[in-house]
This record gives sequence, C-alpha cells and structure tokens, in this order.
Amino acid sequence: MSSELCFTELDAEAPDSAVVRFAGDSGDGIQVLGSQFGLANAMAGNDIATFPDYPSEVRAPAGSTYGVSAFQIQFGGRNIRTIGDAADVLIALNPAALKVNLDELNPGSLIVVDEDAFTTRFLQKAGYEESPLESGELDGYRVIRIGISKLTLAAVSDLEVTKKEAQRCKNFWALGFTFWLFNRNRGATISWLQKKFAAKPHIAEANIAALNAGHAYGETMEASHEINPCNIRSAEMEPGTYRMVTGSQAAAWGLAAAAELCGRRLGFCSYPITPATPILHHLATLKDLGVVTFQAEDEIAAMCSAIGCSYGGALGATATSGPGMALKTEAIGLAVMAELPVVIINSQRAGPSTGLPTKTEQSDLYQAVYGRNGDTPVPVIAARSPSDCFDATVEAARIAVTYMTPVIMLMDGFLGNAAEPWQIPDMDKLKPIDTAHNVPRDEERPFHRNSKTLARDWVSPGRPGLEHRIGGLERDILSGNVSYDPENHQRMSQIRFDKVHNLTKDLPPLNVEQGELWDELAVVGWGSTYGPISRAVMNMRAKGYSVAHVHLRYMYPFPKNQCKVLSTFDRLLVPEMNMGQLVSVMRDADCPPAEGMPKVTGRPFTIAEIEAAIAARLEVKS
Amino acid sequence: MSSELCFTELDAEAPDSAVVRFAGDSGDGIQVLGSQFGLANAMAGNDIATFPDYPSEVRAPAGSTYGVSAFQIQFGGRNIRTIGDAADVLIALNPAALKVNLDELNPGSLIVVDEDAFTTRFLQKAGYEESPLESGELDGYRVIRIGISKLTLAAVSDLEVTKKEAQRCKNFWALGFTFWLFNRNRGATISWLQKKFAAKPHIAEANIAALNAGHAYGETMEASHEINPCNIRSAEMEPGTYRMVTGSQAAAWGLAAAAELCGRRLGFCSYPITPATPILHHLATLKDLGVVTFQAEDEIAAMCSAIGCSYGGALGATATSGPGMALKTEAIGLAVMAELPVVIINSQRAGPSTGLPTKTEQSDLYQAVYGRNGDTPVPVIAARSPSDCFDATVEAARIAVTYMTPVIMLMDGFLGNAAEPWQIPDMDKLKPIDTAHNVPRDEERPFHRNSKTLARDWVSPGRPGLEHRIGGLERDILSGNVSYDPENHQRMSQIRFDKVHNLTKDLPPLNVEQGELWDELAVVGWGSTYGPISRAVMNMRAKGYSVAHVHLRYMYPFPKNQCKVLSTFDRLLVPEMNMGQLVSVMRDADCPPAEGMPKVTGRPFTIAEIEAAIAARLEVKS
Amino acid sequence: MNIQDPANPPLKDKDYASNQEVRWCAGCGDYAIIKAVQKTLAAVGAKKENTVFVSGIGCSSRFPYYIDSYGFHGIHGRAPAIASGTLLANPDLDVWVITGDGDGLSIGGNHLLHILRRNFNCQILLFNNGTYALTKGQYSPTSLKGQRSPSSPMGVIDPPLEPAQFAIGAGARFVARAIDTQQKQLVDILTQAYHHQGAAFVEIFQNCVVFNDGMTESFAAKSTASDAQVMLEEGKPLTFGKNGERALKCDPGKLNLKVYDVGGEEDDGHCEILHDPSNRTLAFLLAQLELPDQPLATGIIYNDPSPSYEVETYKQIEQAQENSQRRRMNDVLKQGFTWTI
Amino acid sequence: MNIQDPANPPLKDKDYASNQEVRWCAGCGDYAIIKAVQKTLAAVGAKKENTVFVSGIGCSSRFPYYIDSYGFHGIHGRAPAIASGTLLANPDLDVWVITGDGDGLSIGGNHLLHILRRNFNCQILLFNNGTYALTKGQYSPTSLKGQRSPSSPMGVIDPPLEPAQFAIGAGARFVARAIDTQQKQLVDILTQAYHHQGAAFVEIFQNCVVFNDGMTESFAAKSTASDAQVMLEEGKPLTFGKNGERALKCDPGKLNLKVYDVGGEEDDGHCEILHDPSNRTLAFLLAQLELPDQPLATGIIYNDPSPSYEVETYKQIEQAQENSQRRRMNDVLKQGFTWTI
Ligand SMILES: Cc1ncc(C[n+]2csc(CCOP(=O)(O)OP(=O)(O)O)c2C)c(N)n1
Ligand SMILES: Cc1ncc(C[n+]2csc(CCOP(=O)(O)OP(=O)(O)O)c2C)c(N)n1
Ligand code: SF4
Ligand code: SF4
Ligand SMILES: [Mg+2]
Ligand SMILES: [Mg+2]
Repeated sequence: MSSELCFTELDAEAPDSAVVRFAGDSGDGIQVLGSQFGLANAMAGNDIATFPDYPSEVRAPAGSTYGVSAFQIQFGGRNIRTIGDAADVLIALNPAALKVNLDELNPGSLIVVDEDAFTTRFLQKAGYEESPLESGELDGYRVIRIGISKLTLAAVSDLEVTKKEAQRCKNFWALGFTFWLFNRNRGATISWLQKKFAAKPHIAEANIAALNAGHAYGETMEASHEINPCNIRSAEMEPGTYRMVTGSQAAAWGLAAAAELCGRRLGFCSYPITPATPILHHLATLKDLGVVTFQAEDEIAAMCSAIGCSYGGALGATATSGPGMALKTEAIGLAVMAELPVVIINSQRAGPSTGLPTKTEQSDLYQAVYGRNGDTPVPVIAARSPSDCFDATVEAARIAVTYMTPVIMLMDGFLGNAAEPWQIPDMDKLKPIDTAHNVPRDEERPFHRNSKTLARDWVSPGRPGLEHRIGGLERDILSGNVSYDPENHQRMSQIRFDKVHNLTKDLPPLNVEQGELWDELAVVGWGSTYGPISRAVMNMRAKGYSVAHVHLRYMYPFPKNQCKVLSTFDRLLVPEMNMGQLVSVMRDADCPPAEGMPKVTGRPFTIAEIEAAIAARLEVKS
Repeated sequence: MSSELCFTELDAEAPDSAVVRFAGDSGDGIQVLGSQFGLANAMAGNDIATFPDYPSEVRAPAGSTYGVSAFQIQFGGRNIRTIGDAADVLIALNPAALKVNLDELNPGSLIVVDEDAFTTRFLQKAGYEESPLESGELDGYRVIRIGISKLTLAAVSDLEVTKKEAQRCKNFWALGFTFWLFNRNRGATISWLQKKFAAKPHIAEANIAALNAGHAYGETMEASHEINPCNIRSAEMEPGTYRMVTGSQAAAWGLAAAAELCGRRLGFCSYPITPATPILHHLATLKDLGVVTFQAEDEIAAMCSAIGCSYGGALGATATSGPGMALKTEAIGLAVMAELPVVIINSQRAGPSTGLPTKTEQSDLYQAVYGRNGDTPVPVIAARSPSDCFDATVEAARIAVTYMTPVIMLMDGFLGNAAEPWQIPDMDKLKPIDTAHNVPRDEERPFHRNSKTLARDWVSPGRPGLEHRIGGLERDILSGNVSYDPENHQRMSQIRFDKVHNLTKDLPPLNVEQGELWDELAVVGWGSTYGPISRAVMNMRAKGYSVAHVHLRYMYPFPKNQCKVLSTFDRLLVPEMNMGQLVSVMRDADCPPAEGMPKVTGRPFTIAEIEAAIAARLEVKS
Repeated sequence: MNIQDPANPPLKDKDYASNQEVRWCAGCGDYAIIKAVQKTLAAVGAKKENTVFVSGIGCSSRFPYYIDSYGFHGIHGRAPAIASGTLLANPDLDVWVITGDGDGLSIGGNHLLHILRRNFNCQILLFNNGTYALTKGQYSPTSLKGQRSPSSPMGVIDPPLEPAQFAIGAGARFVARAIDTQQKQLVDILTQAYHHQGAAFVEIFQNCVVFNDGMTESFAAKSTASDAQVMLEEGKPLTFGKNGERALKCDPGKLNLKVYDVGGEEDDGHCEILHDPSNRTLAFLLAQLELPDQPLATGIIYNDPSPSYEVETYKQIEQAQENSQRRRMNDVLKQGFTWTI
Repeated sequence: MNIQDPANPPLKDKDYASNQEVRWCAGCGDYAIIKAVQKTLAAVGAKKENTVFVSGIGCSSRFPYYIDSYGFHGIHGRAPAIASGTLLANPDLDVWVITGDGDGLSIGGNHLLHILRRNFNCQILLFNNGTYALTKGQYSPTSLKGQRSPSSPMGVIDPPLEPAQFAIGAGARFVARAIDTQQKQLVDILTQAYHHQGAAFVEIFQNCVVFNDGMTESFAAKSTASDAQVMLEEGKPLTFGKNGERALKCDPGKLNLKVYDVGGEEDDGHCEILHDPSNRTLAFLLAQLELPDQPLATGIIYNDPSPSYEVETYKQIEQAQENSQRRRMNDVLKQGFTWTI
C-alpha cells in the first residue's frame, strides 16, 4: 500500500493490503494485541497472515533490545500469501521496539510511538545516545508521537484497578488507536475481553476503557485533520465458516483428525523442543476426545513409545525439531523394519546442532530423506502454509496406515507460529482412512502382505490366535521369523524399497500452481516458501514474465509425473531456506537440473528477493 | 585352480591360487586353524586373503547348522584380491559344517570330512535324513573320508592329556593334513603353539603331535598314490616386512598412529557394537602407548566424550556401526558447530535397524553424507581393504585435525574381520599431522580462522588468556559469541560449507585403478567391493573387454577431477552392497549418469557376478 | 484371572513355548529363567493373546521369540519406552519387559529410570550376568571392579551399579532380586510381580557360561546359598544360615543392619526386624547388603503399590470427557472464535 | 591452591564474570547461583585457564557464557559425557557441570547416572526449578504431582524423581542439597564440592519466576526456612526450628527418622543421631525427608570419597607403561608374527 497517501488524502483509493507491525517489551502484551487485530481484520472480510516474533530469551530485562516482542500482520483484499516483506505501519511501545524494528519498515511508513516510554533510562537501555524522535533519524517516516502510557492511565483512572493493572491496559489503548487507523470494529475484541476476564470484570472494563480511549483519540486526530483512517479492501473469500489457525495447531488437529478418520485412538508421544512443542500443548487439551499425550523423557523414548502405541493398536505419532529428529533416527529404522505406522512431524528450525532454535529453516530435508542407517526408505511430505499443516498431517497419517510405514511430515518454525484464516473442514466430508487390512483372515495374517500396497497387516496384541513376534532383525518374508537367509534379505530390502516407491503411483500428480507448462522459468518450492514464491510469481506474471510456480508436497518419493512436468521449463530455480537440499534430492530423482537459491538467515524469503531473482533470469515478454 | 588335476596328476602345473574353506562347530577351533594356515601360506611367499565366518549365535548347540563356524582363505601367486568366490577344498569337521558349506564350493572340489563325526546324532542335528557320504549327493566332488577324531585321540594317546583335551586337538590334526595337501611348512605353527601354551606344555605337545599325525597321514596317502600334494605358485611380493592384519586391527592402529603423528594423546570413546567392537578391544591393549579408551554408557555418550577429548586437547575418536551411528548424529552436529576434530569410524553391517548384525553391507553411505539435521557437511572417506583401514583412518584424522571438523571413515563388517598380509609401515616415514594452527598468537585466536583451510584454532582449556566459550548455538564469525544475526548465520553456514568443499582442492585426484580413460565401461566401486571388482576387471581386460576400474576413497566431497574422469567412459556401472546409495551421491555431485548394481544379501560380491555384469554390457574387443 | 473355563482348559508351562528353536548356549542361565516365566504364566493363567513380551537387544532380549505370545524385540535399551507406548494404547495388556544389565542399565538406564518412576503396570525382568554377552563379553555396569574383559584388559575401574538400589532411588514401588537357579523363589517372585499393579522390577542373577561363568557361584552354589543369602519373606525375621543360625538386626546408632548369631550374646530382643516390604529404608538397607561380610538379600525387597501411570492417564481422559461436551474433531474445529462468510 | 602470589593478586568474585550480558529473567534464581559460584571460585583461588564449565541446554545451561573461564555449552542432556571426555584428555582441569532438572534428569538421566557411578572428578550443579523453563514451562521429572503446565493441563500424573535419592542410588559419593537464596550455605557447599575428589553432586533449588514461581516458598521463605529445613552440619545433631527446638532421631523399629521436641518427652537420649556424611543409610533417610510433616534436609547429605575415574585411568596407563617395552606405534606394528620378503 502507499501508506502516506492513504492516511493523508481523504479520497485516496483503498489499498489492496496493508502490513502492520506491533512491537514492545515481552511484558507488553504485544501478541494479544496482534492476534486481536488480526481477528478483527479477518472478521471484516480481509484475508490475513500473521506472525509473532518472540525474543529468544524467556523474559529479557524490560527495555532491552533482545527483549523486544513483535507481531506482524498483513491483511487485505486479495489472497494474502505472506506477512509482507516490510511493514507500512509500526506501533512501537518503547525505544527498543522502535530500534530493532526500523529495518522492517517500508520507506514512508507510519510510525506510532508511545512517547512516554522514551525516557532517558529506556533510551539508554535500547542503546540510543540521543532520542530518535529528536535526532532526525526518523526523517522519511511519518511519526505519530502519543503519550500512550499516560493516556491509558487517564482512561482508566475512574476504575477500580491498581496502577500496575492500569499500566497493563496500554496494549489495548494502542489497539483501539490501530482500529481507528483502519476503520475496524471493536466489537469482537470487547466480547473477547469480557469472556477472557469473566472472573475479573474490573480488568475487562479497564481494557475496554483503554481500547475505547485509543479509538477516540484517533477520532480527535481525524477531527483536527492530522490524519485519516485508511480503508483496506476486503477479500473475496470463499463462503464458509472460518477461524484463525497456526501451523502447530493445524498439525495437532490434523493428528487428532487422522486418528478419528481411521477409528483409532491417537497416541501422541513427544519431548518438548522449540518450535514443535505447541503441537504437544494443543493435543494435551484434547483428552476429552480420548487423545493420549505422553511427555517422554527424551526424543528416543518419544519415538519408541509412539511405535509402542501403534503396536498396541493406536495411531502413534510424535513431533520434534531437527536435533530431536537426529535422536529418533535409529527408532525410525525400527518402525520401518517392524512395519508399523507412525506419523513423525519435524517442525524445522535453524541448524546445525542447536543452531538458532527460535529461527526458521528448511534444512532437515536431507535428514528426512536419507538420514537413517541401512536402506531405510521413508515417505516424506511437506506442508506449505499454517492451515495446510492440517491437510499434510492427515495425508501423512493416511500414507502411514495404508502402507504400514513411518511417514515424516516436514513443517517449520515459521509455519508453526504463523496464523491465517482457515475455512473449517467438515470431518464428515473427509475420506476415512482405511484400516481394512487390519482384519486378519487366516493364521499367516500377521505377515500377510497386501499385493497392491505391499503393506503387512496391522495386528495388535489382544487378538487371540494371531500371536507373533516382530522386531528390528530381518524377518522371513513368509513366516515372519528371524531370517539370516541372503536371498530373503535381498527380497525384503526390495519390498521395503518398492513399498515406498510404488507409492509414487498413488500420489496425486504434480500440478503447476501458477503459470503454464513450457513457461521459461519455473520457481520450484517446497514447504513454507509457498507464500513468497506464490506472490512473487503472481506479481512477475502480471508484469509479463514467463514464469511459473511449482510447489512440492511429496518430497520423497516424488509423484510419477514430476520430472516430466519440470522438464517442460527452460530453467528451474529452487529457493529454499537451506544450502540447497531440494536441489540434491531432485538430482537424485533424475529431475532436470535446477539452480539453487539458498537462504540461511533464519528468516523466510521476501517476495522482493524472489522477484529480483526472477527478473535477473528473464526478459519481460510483452 | 583346477583342483582335481592338481591333486591327482603328479606333474600338474602349479596353479595360480587356491581357495580353502575350513568348517566345523563353534567349539572346534576353526578360526585358529584358519589363521595358522593363512600365516603358513603367507610365510611361504603367497599373497593371501582370509575371512572368518562366525555364527551369529554366541555358542549354538553342538552339531547344529546355525552353530557352524567357517574360515575361508585364498592364497596364491598373484595379487590376491578376494577370499575367492568359491572354495577348491573344504575341510568339514562335522555333518552340519558340510551341509551349510556345500554351496560355497567349486564343482569338483576336494572335500575332506571327519568321518567319525557323521554319527546318527550329528546327522540328525544337521537335518540329514541319510548320510551325505552315502546318499550320492556328493557325487561330482572328490571326497576324502578320514576318521580324524579317532586318529587324533590315537596320536595323543601317549601324552598326559585328558580325553577332552585330546579331542580338542582335532583341528590341529586337520591342519597338519591340510599343510601336507599344499606342501606347507609346520614350523611356524609349532613355534606358535609352544609360545601360546608356554604355561601348559602338555597341551602344546598334544597339539603338535596331532599336527604331525595329520601331516604323516597325508604322506601315507601319497605313498599309496591316492592323492598328491598340490603346489601353489608363490607371489612376487614387494620386499619388506609383513604381518597379517584385519581391518579392525588396522583401523585401531590407524587411530593410534594418527595420534602419534599429531603429537596428541588418543582419546577413544566407544560403545560395543558388532562389527565395530574389535577396534575398542585392540585399542584397549595400547595403554602402554598412552592411549585412553573409554567404554561409554551408549553411543551418544561415546560421541560426546570423544568431543570432550578433542576439546580437552587429545585426538578424540569413536567407532560404531549403523544403529550406533544413528544415535551419534545429533552430537556430530555439535562437533561441526564447535569445530572440533573427531574421527568417527562406522564399520557398517546389514540394516535397516538391527538388520543382520553379523552380515556385511555398505548401506550407511546416505547416513554418513546426509544424515544430520541442519546444513551440516562432514567429510566422508572409505577404506577398501583390511590394511587400507590403517591408511584411511590416518587420512581421516589428518583431515579432521587440518580442517577442525569431524570426519567419518566408512569400513564394513567384511573388512573388519577379513585379514591380509600387510607391509608394515614405518611411522618415521609417514607425514606428521600438522597442529601448528594450534599455536595461538593473539587474543582473538580461539576463533581465528586459517584463510586456506578455514579451520579455527584448536585451543584447549589450560591455556591462560585464551578462555572462551563454544557450543552448539550459532557463533559470531569474529568474536565467537552467540549470535542471532541473520547475515552472520548465512556467512557461518557458508564457511561450514566451504570448509568441507574447499577440501576438494586438497584431495589427491581420482585415478583410474585399472584400464584407461575412454574405456567403454568403468566399474565404479567404493569400500570393500575393491577386491572383487579389481579381480573381475583384471580378468575381463585379459579377455579383451574395454573395461576400467575406478575406486573411490573420498565419498564426500569428491576430488575435483572426479566427474571429469568419469565422463570419459561410455558407461558407468556401480556395484555396491546397498540399494544404490553411491549412485545417488554421484548424481548429487553432477557426475555422469551411472547404472546401479545393488546387492543386499549380507555377503560381498563375487568376482563372477561382476564379470557377468561386465560381459552383459560389453562386446569383446579383440 | 484364574477362573477355570471348561472350553478352554488351563494352559501348561510348555504351552507357552513358541515354535522357535531356542538359541542360547548350552548351560546358559536364560533357560532356567524362561522355564520360570512359563511356569508363572501357567500358574497365573495368563492369556496368550493379552500377553506381550517387549525386549531390547542382548542374549537375554531374544526371550520374546521363545514365548508363544505377542512379542516385540526392540532396539538396544529402549524396551521400557516401547512398553510404555503399548500400555498407553492398550492398558489391558499384560506387558513383560525383558532386559539385560547392558541393555537396561547402560544404554537404557534412563528409560528404566523413568518407567520405574512413572510406574507403568508391567513386569521388568533384568537379566544380570555382569557382561555384554551378545557382543562377546565386554564388561557391563554391573561388572565388578577389576573384572577383566576385552574392553578392560587390565580390569574394570568403574564402581558397579547395584540394580536394586538404583531402582529404589528411581522411585520403583516393587523391587525384587532372584537367581536363575533358584526356581521356586523365582516363580514366587514372578507371580507376585505379575499381580503387582505398577512397575515390578526383578533383578535376576543369570550365569553366562561363556563370558562370566561362575558369577553367581559365591552366593548361589548349593553349598553356600543358605549362608550367603538372606531370603526375604514378609513378616519373617531376617535369618539366614543352614539352620537359620544367623540373623540381621538394626544397629540404631549407625542406622545399619548388622549380623548376629541367633541365641548368641547379641540376641537380646532389641532392634530385631521382621521383613516389611513396604518399608523403603529397610529396602534400601537390604539392597545394600554386600558379600562377603553380609549376606545378599534375595526375594521381594520392596513392595508398596501406588497408582500406575496408564490408569492415571485414562482417569484424566474420563474426567475430561465427563466435563466436556466435545466428542469429535468437528466439535473442536468449530469451537472458539469463528466467523462465517 | 590458595597460595598468594604477589605478581598475580587473587581474583575477586567479579573477575570471574565474562563480558557477556546475562540474559536470565529479572528475579531468576540463576543470578543467585552464579553469584555463589563466583564467590566460590574466588574463595578457592580457581585459575581461570584451568576452569571449565560444561553444560547442556536450558536456561540454567547458559551459565558457561557468563563465567570468564573455558566453557562448553553442549547439547541437551549430554554435558556429563562431554565433561568425562574433557577430563580423560586432561585430568588436571577443574570441571564444573551445569545442568537442569530437565537436562540432567529427563533426557540426560543416564549420563548423570553414569558420571556419578564412575566418579569423575567434577562438580555437578543441578538447577532444580521443577520445570522446563527454556521451552516455556512444561513439567519436568521433579515437578510435583498435580502441577499444571502446558503439557499437563489437568495436572502431572508422574510421581516426581527426588534427585538426591537418585544420586545415592546411582552410587554418588558426594550429594548435597542447596537453595538459590541461601547464599552462605550454598557457597560453603560449593567450596566443599570443589575440594571433593570425585563427582560432587549438588542439587540447587532454583526459583523460576516465570514458569514455577514460588516453588521454594514453602521451605525457603525467610519466615519458614528454619522450621522447614534441617540444615546439616557434620557431627552436629539434626536439630531444626527457630531455636533448634525440634530434632530428628532414629525410630529403630521402623528404621526411619522421626521428629521430636528437644527437651520433650521423647528426648530421652536414645537413638539420637549426629550428622555423619559418610553414613550412606543416613544419607538416604535424610534425602527421603518430606514436607510438610518432616523438614527438608539441606547441606551436605553424603560425603564419602573414593578414587576418581580419570585418576584410575591414568594409573592403569602408568602401570601398563611400567610393564611394557613398547613406546611408539612402530613397536606395536612390529610386534607379533611378522615375516620378511
Ligand atoms: C544402538 C546399539 N548399540 C549397540 C548394540 C550392540 N549390542 C547388542 S547387545 C549389547 C549388550 C547386551 O548386554 P546385556 O543387555 O547385558 O545382554 P546379554 O547379552 O548380556 O544378555 C550391545 C552393546 C546394538 N545392538 N545397538
Ligand atoms: C535434543 C533436544 N531436545 C529438546 C530440546 C529442547 N529443550 C531445550 S532446554 C529443554 C528443557 C530444559 O529444562 P531444564 O534442564 O530444567 O532447564 P531450565 O530451562 O529449567 O533451566 C528442552 C526440552 C533440545 N534443545 N534438544
Ligand atoms: S553368551 Fe552367555 S548369556 Fe549369551 S546365550 Fe551364551 S551363556 Fe547365555
Ligand atoms: S524462564 Fe525461569 S529459569 Fe529461565 S531465566 Fe526466566 S526465571 Fe530463570
Ligand atoms: Mg548382560
Ligand atoms: Mg528446569
């Protein structure tokens, strides 16, 4: 959007979208502020994308730069694919918040600061020698200085709240003002506050008062012609019922949904690790659905108990991130050998080793595809957006149960924490997951193999007459007994290979997301690069570039037509948040040569980066 | 060799080589028999290759087929590269030994059996309904039935030994007879027995008596013209001092030698696992050289304490096999991040999971090259023969110390247990490993980087003034402090990538082992497939095929010229004991397309298999 | 559980043997243990289909192959974790965990610790032979100081771990010690372990004839057993010796157990102790008794049940279901802030 | 170690602080602990260059960054293994292991077990805050039953692990318990831990103001500390209360400690106990004491040195060198059966 115009000229055309960034101290309630603003926009008919930007310290000293918490949201009237490369509006509740977020702004952005927080002490803490409000370094931005802290105290002064409680309402004051800035309705937030603080109505009241005061403050600014609210177009969303969902939530719900679809209990065993932990947290609240969650002593135990769950007849699942995944690899091999279905979610973070645990990356693809001892093929699929984590997880479970194999679902820290509106699926319309191969018919059944899927039967303890032994040693192809026979090992190795590779035939064929076969360049993405690639290709196509977007869900094996589809393009460009891992996997699958576009800064690609890469490789076709 | 001829016609030409297989019960002392026979041949000027074929049970019931222990040896007058596809002579000490080893023989082979062991009980235990000596199923072999057990008892009857002790001498009787069969000298064995049983001279005496009796028995057969001894040509071995060495021994000694070469103590930390354990056993006997061995509580602890050793200033090393390697991967990432040298030996076995622990395979290549979270490149090298395990280990240590990185050395169960004569290297002639980059010069040194190798300094605790902190979090490129800076992470990721990939320049260029550039077909091997490929290519070249042999030491990264060398051939064939892992890694490195030749039976390739594959792909050029 | 059903006559020991050939060395203590387990299964009337043996890796861990029930031969050290998952999926199963001193106390020490602490309802049989037998005789965490092995050619320098003390320290609620050759006691212990609700930890001394032969000699040989062992029985005094001529009593100043002669000077009626398996301190003291000056305690050292983990898990699930209207994922998906377009 | 050298004046507490900004939450108990460690380092005159802090992952495990010595921030749970290797390479170093209740008792339980058993010479500081703080407050192995957390929304069902009992069961030779806020006692314990040859295990209760605030309240608050804690001192009776008005004595029939009033009816001179840190049973009993009926034992619970692992390792090396002619690899390579062509 062109923010200046919109806020300053009364009759400016409503921009397509806007990006707002809220920032303040960890204790300032920035995340609540951001998600309430997001909801209000969504309910106003915008498509949105949000991302919380937590500090990596649990609670850094107040006012410090590394204690700044931020929340970015893009909302607007077209399919919103990313949170926006840079913000149009920054709401900064203290100097540190201003300092660390200045890089995240478009030129000419609107900056709203809480002037009251620009005290000598906080300026110093943020490392400012001189106040940026005075030093001229904000020239080029439109700065609105408001004494938010004091105005908040004033707004609640009549109410029965302590000073501390009153100060805590600051974020809702800022929200009220932001609502005014974009002409948004306060209704949903007010009822949210009333519900949230049902037990402490005075807190609800104070926050509502602050919210209203912030809004009213905007109206006086408007009256004094200082600034106008900006109307953002609303989106044409498909009709339906929506909710906001983060990737972690969607993945958790995907697991529970998959269990329901196959009529088994979900047995989710996990060990906390950033950024995968919220999946455990979400599932722990689903005990009323019969979900079993188990916080194991480590990732090895988590994987092994997930195997135990599947062995016992539940749908076993686990979630972790790179370092934890490393620990699970031995046990994943056991699941392959025992032919038991387990869904393994890896919410990737920046590596190697502990790396940058709170930053995002896609660098566990090698590990997912190749990272086991022995010839141990395992299907790998990837989710592309927060809500897609639901579909990808259900799909992973479907493959796991159908083929009796562990399946790895890759997401990442960005997807896990980002949120978007999600048209709520109806469970009754989702295809059930068939566990029919779990109906043994004769004595050989524990090791009977479905001739199409090559899956063995899922026979769990408790069934009389089908007692059998499984384990990590090679088994005889028929009897299932331990076998050291050379030819049998060859055949079983082939079966394990074929089982995963035959899957290729069942996978939906690769589609071109945007553009056409035979375009000059295809940008090939996977996982969370979906957003920026999609938007960049859309923009560049609009400018006349012959560029297509192809996005992979199935990382291993690839759908049958994949290399053929890719071979129609003159060039392939693979932006990924790693040093070029998909490029390797594609080479291995004999796909046409692709150019890598690695980015390992711990941050998602921007649209501009991808646009620039496209522009550098193509001439405009008119 | 043409065994029939040799043993029957007096003036038959001395064959090039012979393959003898000894087999009996686990308790029969087959391994001692085999290695003594090997030594005698080696000392007689033959080149040899030996392989023990243990049962996977610790001590199975006597007489059972799965309790059979065998030992195969090829010896002769040309470069012996394998233990032989099949044996010319089988010495079988009981029916089970005959039964399970019959498949391992050439047509027309000589079979020597201990007739006394073919009792109803033992026949039954071996699963024979009728004695194979009578049933005619040995037609086509030349069978020599000797009452070895009774003859042994008779031979020692005058000596002061118990019946049990007397029975135990059976293997030496058989050895004496085998010595006669090939005209070999008993001297070395006799002095070995005298030394071994110095404390129990009566045992030595009995065994020597049995040995002599077996030999004498042969002489009477010769006298009665039943059979002649067969003379095998001797080899033109390079002058020097030799010893027999197994791969495990050579790897262990390679580690100790590397530590000596860099002037550090060896800190070897390991957890027992088949087939890597003997490396620990060998090193545990080197305490007099100052070697520290540590049997850790698991593989994770082993890897972490090896890292601790290197951190503390010793050369840290560990050894394991596939499942243990899986457990180490998280900690290997830590070594990459902390930039500490650790030598990691993986003696591969048949997978996946527990797999076939006592069988060989090369299926951990994926894991070695790609099996870690994050972008975590680690150099990988492979040993090709038992004695080469020494060189490969020293080389791994040299790279680890020079580049300050963990290095993975791949060997396998076959190499670990197989033995060959080894020209003993002189430590004084090996190039020292430079730890000069361990001489800090100024305050920044703990994170100073060598501009050529990109290695940081190896600064260990104990040095005043250089106190610093390392760990698994991303570090600032200059200060070494924890850094969440996006650009820094990009630069550090690049450095880790370049460090390993720059190595390419320092690696010796890939040579063609046999044949010429531009030959029609190159058989590309790695690791222990060296023997069969080498022999097969030699044979096929002799027959006029345009086939070359290329063998890789550096599995990751590849030497700079590798893809260029490979591109000179019309076709590439890659026999490997896995489902095609090197083919993937080659594709990833953009080498010319190669055809895989997977074998996963838990057994090495035979020469014949590779010859057949070559013949199927080429016409003879005359 | 032991009700007779004429259609299904009770199973005998042998009925629990699988069709697989047993592949332990002749003379291995594992044979005696499997016999005792089969006897126990028959005695308690275990249903094959509800019985699950989960093991790690080691000679001992081959156990499940030889029992005609459900069996899972896992990976090294991880049997407790697999068993935990199995019980979470199906708390009605009778789960037996089979492990060794290497499998359970070396690589798997942490899982053993946590399954004991959490108190999953299963029987954990730790075959203690003081060696890593399957990998050919390296020393293990229970090997004695000075023990020579291929990895300790000059003798072990690690002080050994004592399994029962470890288990008590971990919070186990049932801790017993048995010996392969003492069948009657072993079956008795296994039976009580079976009936115990929660994790029942049984250390079984097992002679490895190949790599650590004679380990149990000093306390299990017929000739020395009664002098070298105090065989614990609930409510009985801690006597030992061929004719019960010696006993243990409390040494209050030292808080230790001391040996005295029954009927001797010190047999003054003071500080005598009857075995109370629910006394955790006594359990710790008994587990600490060390040869040669003290007898080794065998039998049930500690037994003080508390709720088992999977039962508590399902209690929470039931409670959650009682308090909630949600029944299906549709209810979850539609809950919270939604809007309709 | 404490000898004064005029050229190198003794270092002060502050001299051991690194140049890195400390990033724990305001009010976190970790601040008090680091202060105590710095005081201890100054008090014992630790050399920076010989001092190594090794940690795992967690809030607590960031500790090494803040000390101006050598430091290794390892991976989750593995600090004991890294420390073992470091000591094997250089037994002259002073190694401190820093771990948390999650790092040391959950994922790292096995390594902690084995470093204690092996008795490597180091100080192990376990910061017990009853939560996985760094990952935002899930329950940990020391969380109490019923504790609510994001991963236990209906309350923890796992019985907690008690670190000191675990350590004793593992064979530790020095076990102490301290509280972040009790500086004097903490410094005193750390000093003794430093001087102890072998693994010194110190559990330190640490208040996490964000995720488990108030955990130590019931026993560490100024108002309740003296009633709720028996602060152990060698050779002193086990008294507690504001004026030492209560004490513990042995309950010989039950082999337990019981509380009595000093000067009261039960103060009959029988079965009184003076704290003897070398008495392992007493140590176990003290570690078992549980609030609210009994006081919590703090101080040095157990201290009974035995040879440390790395010392034994080098003893064997020296012995091997004495008995052997071999000095270099050339000697090894040429030994045994060789032949010359
Ligand atoms: C990850 C892994 N590490 C190591 C091994 C090798 N291994 C197999 S069994 C075993 C030790 C078994 O000892 P114990 O549990 O005492 O069993 P025992 O053979 O003595 O009955 C080891 C180290 C393995 N299979 N997997
Ligand atoms: C392999 C692995 N698994 C999980 C994590 C995530 N993780 C980091 S710290 C932590 C728990 C820390 O708890 P504790 O040791 O009690 O330390 P505290 O933060 O409470 O001081 C976890 C689970 C990790 N870093 N690595
Ligand atoms: S090696 Fe030992 S433990 Fe293993 S089967 Fe043989 S006797 Fe038993
Ligand atoms: S989260 Fe808790 S433990 Fe971590 S720094 Fe903050 S107060 Fe300390
Ligand atoms: Mg054992
Ligand atoms: Mg904690």
